[in-house]
Order: sequence, then structure tokens, then C-alpha cells
Amino acid sequence: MKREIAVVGMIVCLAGGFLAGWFIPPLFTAEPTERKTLLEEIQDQGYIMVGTDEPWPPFEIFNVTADEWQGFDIDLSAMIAVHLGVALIMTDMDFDLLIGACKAGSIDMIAAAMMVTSTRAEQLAHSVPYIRVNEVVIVQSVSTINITSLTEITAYTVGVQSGTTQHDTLKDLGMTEGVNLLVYPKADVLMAALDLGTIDAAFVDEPVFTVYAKTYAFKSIFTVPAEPTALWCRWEEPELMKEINKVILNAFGDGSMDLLIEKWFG
Amino acid sequence: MVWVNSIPKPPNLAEIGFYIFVKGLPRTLILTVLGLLGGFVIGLSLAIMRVYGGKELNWLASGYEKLFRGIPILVLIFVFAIYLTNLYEICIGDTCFGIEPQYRPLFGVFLALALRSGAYQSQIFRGALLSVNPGQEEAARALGMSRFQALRTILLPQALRLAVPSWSNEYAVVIKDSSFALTVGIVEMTNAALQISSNFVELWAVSIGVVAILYFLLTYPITRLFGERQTKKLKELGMGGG
Amino acid sequence: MGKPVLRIVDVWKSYGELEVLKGVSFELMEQEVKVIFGPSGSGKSTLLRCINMLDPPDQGEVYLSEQNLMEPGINLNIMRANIGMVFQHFNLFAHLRAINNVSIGLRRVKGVSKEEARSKALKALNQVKMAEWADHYPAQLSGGQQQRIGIARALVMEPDVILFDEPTSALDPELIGEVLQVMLELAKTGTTMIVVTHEMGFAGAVASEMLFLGNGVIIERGTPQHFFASPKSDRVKTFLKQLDILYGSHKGLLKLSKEEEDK
Amino acid sequence: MMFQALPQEIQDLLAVLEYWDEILEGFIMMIWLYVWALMIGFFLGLFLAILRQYGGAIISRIATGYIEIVRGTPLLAQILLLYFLPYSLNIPIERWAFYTNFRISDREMTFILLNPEILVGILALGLNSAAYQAEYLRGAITSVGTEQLVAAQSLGMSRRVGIVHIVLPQALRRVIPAWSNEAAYLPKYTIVVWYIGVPELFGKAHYLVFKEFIPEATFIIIAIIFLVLISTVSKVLDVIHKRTAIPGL
Repeated sequence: MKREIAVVGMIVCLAGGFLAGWFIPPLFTAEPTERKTLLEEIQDQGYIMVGTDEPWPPFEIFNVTADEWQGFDIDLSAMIAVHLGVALIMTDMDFDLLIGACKAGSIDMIAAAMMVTSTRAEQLAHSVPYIRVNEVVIVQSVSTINITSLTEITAYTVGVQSGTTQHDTLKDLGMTEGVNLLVYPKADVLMAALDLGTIDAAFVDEPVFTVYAKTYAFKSIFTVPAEPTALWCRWEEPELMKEINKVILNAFGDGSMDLLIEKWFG
Repeated sequence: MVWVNSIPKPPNLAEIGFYIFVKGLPRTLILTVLGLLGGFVIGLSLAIMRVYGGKELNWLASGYEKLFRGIPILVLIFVFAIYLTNLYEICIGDTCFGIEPQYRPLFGVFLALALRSGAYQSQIFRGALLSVNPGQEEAARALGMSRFQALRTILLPQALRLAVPSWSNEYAVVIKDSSFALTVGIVEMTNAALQISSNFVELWAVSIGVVAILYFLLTYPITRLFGERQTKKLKELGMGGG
Repeated sequence: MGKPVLRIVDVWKSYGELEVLKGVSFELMEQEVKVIFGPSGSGKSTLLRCINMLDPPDQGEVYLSEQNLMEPGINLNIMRANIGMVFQHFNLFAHLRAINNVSIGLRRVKGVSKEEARSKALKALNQVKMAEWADHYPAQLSGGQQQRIGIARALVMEPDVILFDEPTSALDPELIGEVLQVMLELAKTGTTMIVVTHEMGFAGAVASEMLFLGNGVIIERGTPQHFFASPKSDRVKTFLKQLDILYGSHKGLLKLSKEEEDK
Repeated sequence: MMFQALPQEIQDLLAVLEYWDEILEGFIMMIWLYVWALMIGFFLGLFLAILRQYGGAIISRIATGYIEIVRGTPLLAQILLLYFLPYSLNIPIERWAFYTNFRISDREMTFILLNPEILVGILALGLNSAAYQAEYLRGAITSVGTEQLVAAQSLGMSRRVGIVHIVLPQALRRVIPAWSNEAAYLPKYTIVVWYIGVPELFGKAHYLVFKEFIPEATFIIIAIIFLVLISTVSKVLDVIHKRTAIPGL
């Protein structure tokens, strides 16, 4: 019996230590003297983990018919993976969690049509911007809503995806979540809600609107120029960022970026 | 063919079911089985601590139960799956039980499910241990068995049988909770259904409905078989408190 | 004796394959006490449940004050209020205090006001010598006390007849006396009762007629004296002998209760 | 030197707590959903339990079917299905929202009473909880036993009166321990409504994560809120149970 109590006690101590480790990390944060860079680690393990938020076509979507990831960001990530000589593993999660996950090290890089903003740049390092898209306010085709400035949209009920720059913009305009601003974690729920009519308008990236307009009867009523879009990884890994930038700049140089843009936005 | 330029023909009902099954079932089953087993080990140890341990052990175990029964599974999954690497790098070093980074979210979800299920299973086993007729232990001790021997050879075999009906309910809970793994991008059954609906927006309700039916088919027969039948069998054997 | 309160004509009842009652008939006059006894499984309890239609008979007729209970469309609930029942396992309402256990029937069935129901219930409790326990919950009372409240619960509805379903067989020996005492007094005040019991002393003291039920039919009927002195059927003889071995001589008991009555 | 700056962890926690108005809004929303879901779940569950126990062969089957189907399918699927039901049936939805504004110190807060998403959330949670509560209630009704109903009928009560005045009062007392488990743990499942755009505690947590990028601190705070809430609810229910206890039940 004593031995059993010891075993059980050990389990409890493990669990306790686990929690203690959570709350008192400083005790353990002795700087490792020789640390492998993420780049070396990626090449050691033979794959790169890229975080994204599906669906956000044409940037990223999982095509169930072809059983593969597709989209502009996916192709770009694949180019980087080829350049590094490793496999590409896509990880799908909610958009607003990507930055935290990347900071925590769950993913190596973010490729999720994430625009460059100063608050994000405080957290993570961004690559050379690879595309610049507009943000659009969209409504049902039959809708009579018409606006001449973005502020006027606050008179209606607008849906956005959680954690996007659009979410931030509208919140800054003084809209209230649940009253006239509805926040959805997934883009397809947002689009379905607009079609259903539970929201009057949605505020999204223009290419995304273009894709969904093929299925739904939507129209764009106002266009806002937006920040450029880039790939992101941790500040502590400049080696990896250097390689990422190299790939993007090469793609601009040899025209493959133009081909990509033609393929997905053409 | 590029998806955005030519939207393929929407799949029919059978194809949706097939896709969800082939794509999602393995992950759902792995998570459920591992979560239940992990929870079993934790739950049984906790239950024994609560019933036979001293005051301190009892206090520890019930504290653990309160903690993991009180935190939503979504938050648990989240914390374990996304910040696990961070945590391990801080606490132990650069390795995370030697688990490759690509499997860490899966491992995190497993941990969340097992830790949570452990807290619930502890209650199940504690109830079962307490409902074994107290005369059984007395009789075993009267034969000269030590307390541990009595527990292992007489009480636990009976308690585990008594726990089967509630345990089959716990199976249904874990298999449904495993659907929250979709928030960290693990493609289990619900996520597979969401993938279909993100490809074919008009199939929203259909694919969610199909996945609901699949869950029902996975849970109902088992809870039925182990729940009601087992209860009846136990009654015939005359087990359980009297 | 007055008119028949209860008339049972050729009652048949079966549960699936099992035939429990195979044609039972008898009449119960006003102020009469009938004792039904017999081996277990002979259909005694079923007969009582057939009488108040908790388990309606398959065939036959039950008349309460010349009103046929088997007639379709009759309001059984009102009829049942006129037939009291006392159960083997008391079946007191566990969530109600003794006084409310007694008064709930008045309030919910007869629509009596709260105060009136309370005073009537107190009177009934007095009758069974339980007035001082009125504010206790059933779980706080002994079996004998619970059964006395069960009797008061039936009594307070002022029924035409009270059915007793082995009222003492679930009680410890030392508690039987107090319940039988209450029942004796009820019988003396002229309450119409049908009692299923094996307490032969009680039967001998109060029964106007005893029925021996075996295999779903009335095998023999007669006064207590007839049964104790010279029962005709062999089955009755063996059964009474077995009771003798179990409880001692019923004649002795009979004498005892007679003496008590004389005091 | 050591005390010049607070540790990073504390700073993180404080940075998140700066958004206490958002957290409070989410918390109130959660409680609001919880109370409604629990109430709907209780009354519907009671109804289902009675139908399952006392309904005829067909009605009892229907109630059983509902209970088993709801218990056998994930809550997330139920909520999404319910939200898109009008969409699949081509029923147009009018936009509406009832809300009140109020100020606490310098923060403007909004408490939303009802909008289509909250309505769906309340309905889905209530319908889901009803199936679970029905099972607990049925267990309690079974444990009261048929004899009590027989005794009630022998007094002349109708079946309905017997069920309402004799069986249910006892069953409701017996169900308290099991039911308080369900009641205490229901708040955990309200977070799923975030998927259909209800600004609930979990959604607010996501918002804070993308505002401040401190997921660890944010989720620790959320977890603590849930822990405190759930232990308070179960403690209160425990006290109520002890206070209202009747001997023998």
C-alpha cells in the first residue's frame, strides 16, 4: 500500500510541478548557452510549420475535393519550403490566435493574409510585403445601402472576422460588439450570416469578397485602401526571416510572383 | 485545377459522410481512446486517494477535481495545445517528451482531454468504490488479506464493473469534447465537416447534420450496450450496495 | 346489518399467462369486517387492488354502494376517494409531515380549505393516537407509527370502506400491537373494513366473516369460530397449523384479545 | 534593484486587467446566457422526463428519442445547425437588438439583452441542457417509486394530481445533488456560442488576445473566472440543498 501511495504521490507531484512551472517560470528561465536557431531546427526536423486560418480564399482554403491546401499564401509558403529543402505542414487555427501561437513557438511562420500594423509589428517580425489588397464593405446585391465614407457604415449592422484589421477599425469607429458589430471566428460563418441577412454588411479583404461573390449574390459598396500583407515570424529568428525575404524578393525578380498573382487574383 | 477559378461539383450526401469518416474518424478515435485511457489512470488514482488516502491526499485529489472540472475544455485545449511547447521549453528544456512539433497540438488536446476526463472519472470511480458493499472489505480482511490486497483483488474488480455504465457516459462526453480540437486546427470529424462547408457554402447545414449523425452512431450504441445492459446484468449479479 | 356497501361479482384477473384471480365473489355489508387470508401468491393483494381499480379486473363486476366501478366513463378518482387503502409498506409521502400526509387527500381531492383539513387531520391523528407526532416527517417515525398515520390518512377521507393490505407484516413484532390496537378500535366504532392479514387473534376478535383465498378462488368462508373449531378443507387445516407453529396458538391469542376486550 | 520593475507575468496580468470592462461585458453575457439556458433546460427537461416516464408508448419513445439524439451529438454542431436553420429553409431574418448602455467609472459599457445570435445561443443551450436535465430528473422520478403514486391514487387523486403533488416534490428534492452538478458545469459550455458571434467571455478573451497579444495571462484570467464562478455556484447549491433537506429524502 505504501508503494502505491508513493506512485500516486508521484503523479500528483508531477501534476503539481507542471502547474508550478506554469506560474513560476522565472525559476527555470536560465538562458541556454548554446541554442539552435529555428532555421537549423527546421532543417533538422525536415519540415516547417506554417500557421494559417482557413477559409480565407483565395489566400488559403482546404480543398476537400482535391484533398489539399490551396491558395496564394499556400503557394508562397511552398516556395519557401522548397527553398529551405523541407516539407510544408499547414496548421489551421482561429485568426486571432495566430500571433500568440507563433510567439509561443507552436508554429514557425504565419501565412494568413495578415496585414502589417504597428501593434502586430511589436509582437512579431514581418517579411517584405508581398501584396497589397483593398478592404471592402460588401452587402447583398439587392441591398440599397450606400455609403460615401467608412464612418457611415456604423449606422448599420456589420460583420467582421475576429482579430482582423477590419475588426479593429470598426471597433475604433465606436461600434459595439453584439449590437451593430458582429464578430465571427470563421469567415464562412460570416459570409453565410450576410447571405442569411442577420447582418447588413460585412467588412473583408477584397479578394475574399471576389471569391465568395461567385457563390453568393454580394456586391461591394465601398473600398478602403489597406496596409500591405506580409509573412510573419518571431523577432528572435532573423536567420529564418532572411531566407523568407530572399524567396519573396527572388519571386518578384524572376516574375514568379506575377504568375502567382495572376493565378489567384487574375 | 484551381479551386477559386472553377468551383467543383458539390458532393452528395454519401460523399460528405465518406469524407468526414475517412478524414476525421481516425483523429477523433485516437483522441477519444487516449483521452479516456489517460483519464482512467488519473481518475482511478485520484479515486483511490480520495477513498483510502489520508486527509492530505484527499484534499489534493479533490482540489485537482475542482480545478479541472471548473475550467472549460475549450480553454484547456487551447492552453495545452498552443502553449505547450513554450511551457516545456521553459520547464524542462528544448524537448517536449521528444514529440515532434507537428504532433504537439494533438498531444496538447490529448492532455487536455485526459486531465479533464480524469477529474470526472475520479468521481465515477469514487462513487463505485463507495457503493461496493462494505461487507466485502470486511470479509476480505477477515480472511487475512492486507488492505491493499483486499482493494486489488476484491474491491477494485467489483468497483470497476459497477463503474461501467457511468464510464460509457464519460466516453460519450469525451468523444464530443474532442470536437473542440478543431480550434487548434486538428482535422477530426467536426473540422472535416467544417472544411466541406467552407468549400461548398450551400452545404453548411447538410455537412454539420451528417457529422451530428455520425457522432450519434458512434455514441448511442455503446452507451446503450454498456449503460442499460450492464446495469441490468449487475442487478442480476446482485452487486452494488444492496 | 344494513345494505351491502361493496359487492364483488365473479372477478377475474391475470398478469400475462399467470391467472391470479379466477372468479371471486362476495358482499360486504355496512359496519362489517371481513378478513381475507391465505398462502402467499393466492391473490389477496391483487383482489384489493381490483376492488379500488388500481389494477382493474379483466372480467367481473365491482359495485360500490350499487355503483358499478367497471362501467366505462365513470370517474374512478371520485370512487377511489370513497375506498380507503392502507398499504403493507405504509407508502407515506416522504416529503410531507405527518399532518400534511393526512390532510393532503382532503385538500387536493375534496377541495377542503386548509384550516378545516388541518383540524380534520388532527382529529384523525388523535384517533390513531399520533397527534403529538403531527409535525414529524415519516423518516423520523417508527414503522408502527408510520402505519398508524397511514391508517389516519385513509380514515380522514371518511370512506365507505377501508382496505388493509397486510398492514402489520412489514413491522417488527413489538410494533404490531399498537397498530392492531388502532384497528380493533376502528372495528368497534363500526368502520367497514376488508383486512388481509395473518393475525388470527385480531381476526377472531373482530371479523364477521373470514375468507380463505387459495389459487385465486375462495376455498372456504365462515365465521372465525368456524375456522378455528372445524375447518372443512385440508388446505385450510394445514395452513392454520403452519400459522400455529409460527405464531403460537391462535386460540391463545384469541383468548388474550377477548380478555382485553372485556376489560 | 529587484523591485524596480514588476515581474513580466504580473505586468501581463495587469495589462489584460486594463480591459476589465470588456471582461465584465463578456462575463455578464455569459451569466445571462447561463441563467436562461438553465431555466429553459429545467422546465423543458422536467416536461421531457415526465413524458418519458408517464407518457404512453409513443410519446415516451419520442421523448426518449429527443433525449438520446441531443445527448449523442456535439453541442457545437447543434448550435451551428440551429443558427443556419432559417438559412437552409430560406427564411429571411430581420435585424434587431435590445440593449442598454451604462457607465461604470470612466468606461462606457453595453449590455445586450437579446439579438438573433443570443436567441439562438439561449435556445441551443437550453434545448441541449434539457436533454441532460431530463435524464437526471427521470432518475429521481424512478427512485421515488411507483408505490407513492399508487398511494396517492388510492386516496382518490387523479394521476396528474398525484404526479404534480406527490411524485414531483419528492423527485425534485432527490435530484438536487445530480442537478447541481449540471447547473454548476453548464457555464463551461456557454462559450461555444462564440462561434455564431455572441460577444461572450470567451470571445472577449480572443479579442484581448489579438489586442494585447498576451494569451497566457488572458486565458489564466478566464480560467480563474470560471473556477470562481463554478465553485461559487456549486457551493451555493450545496448550502441550499442542506438548508432545505427533509429527513428521509
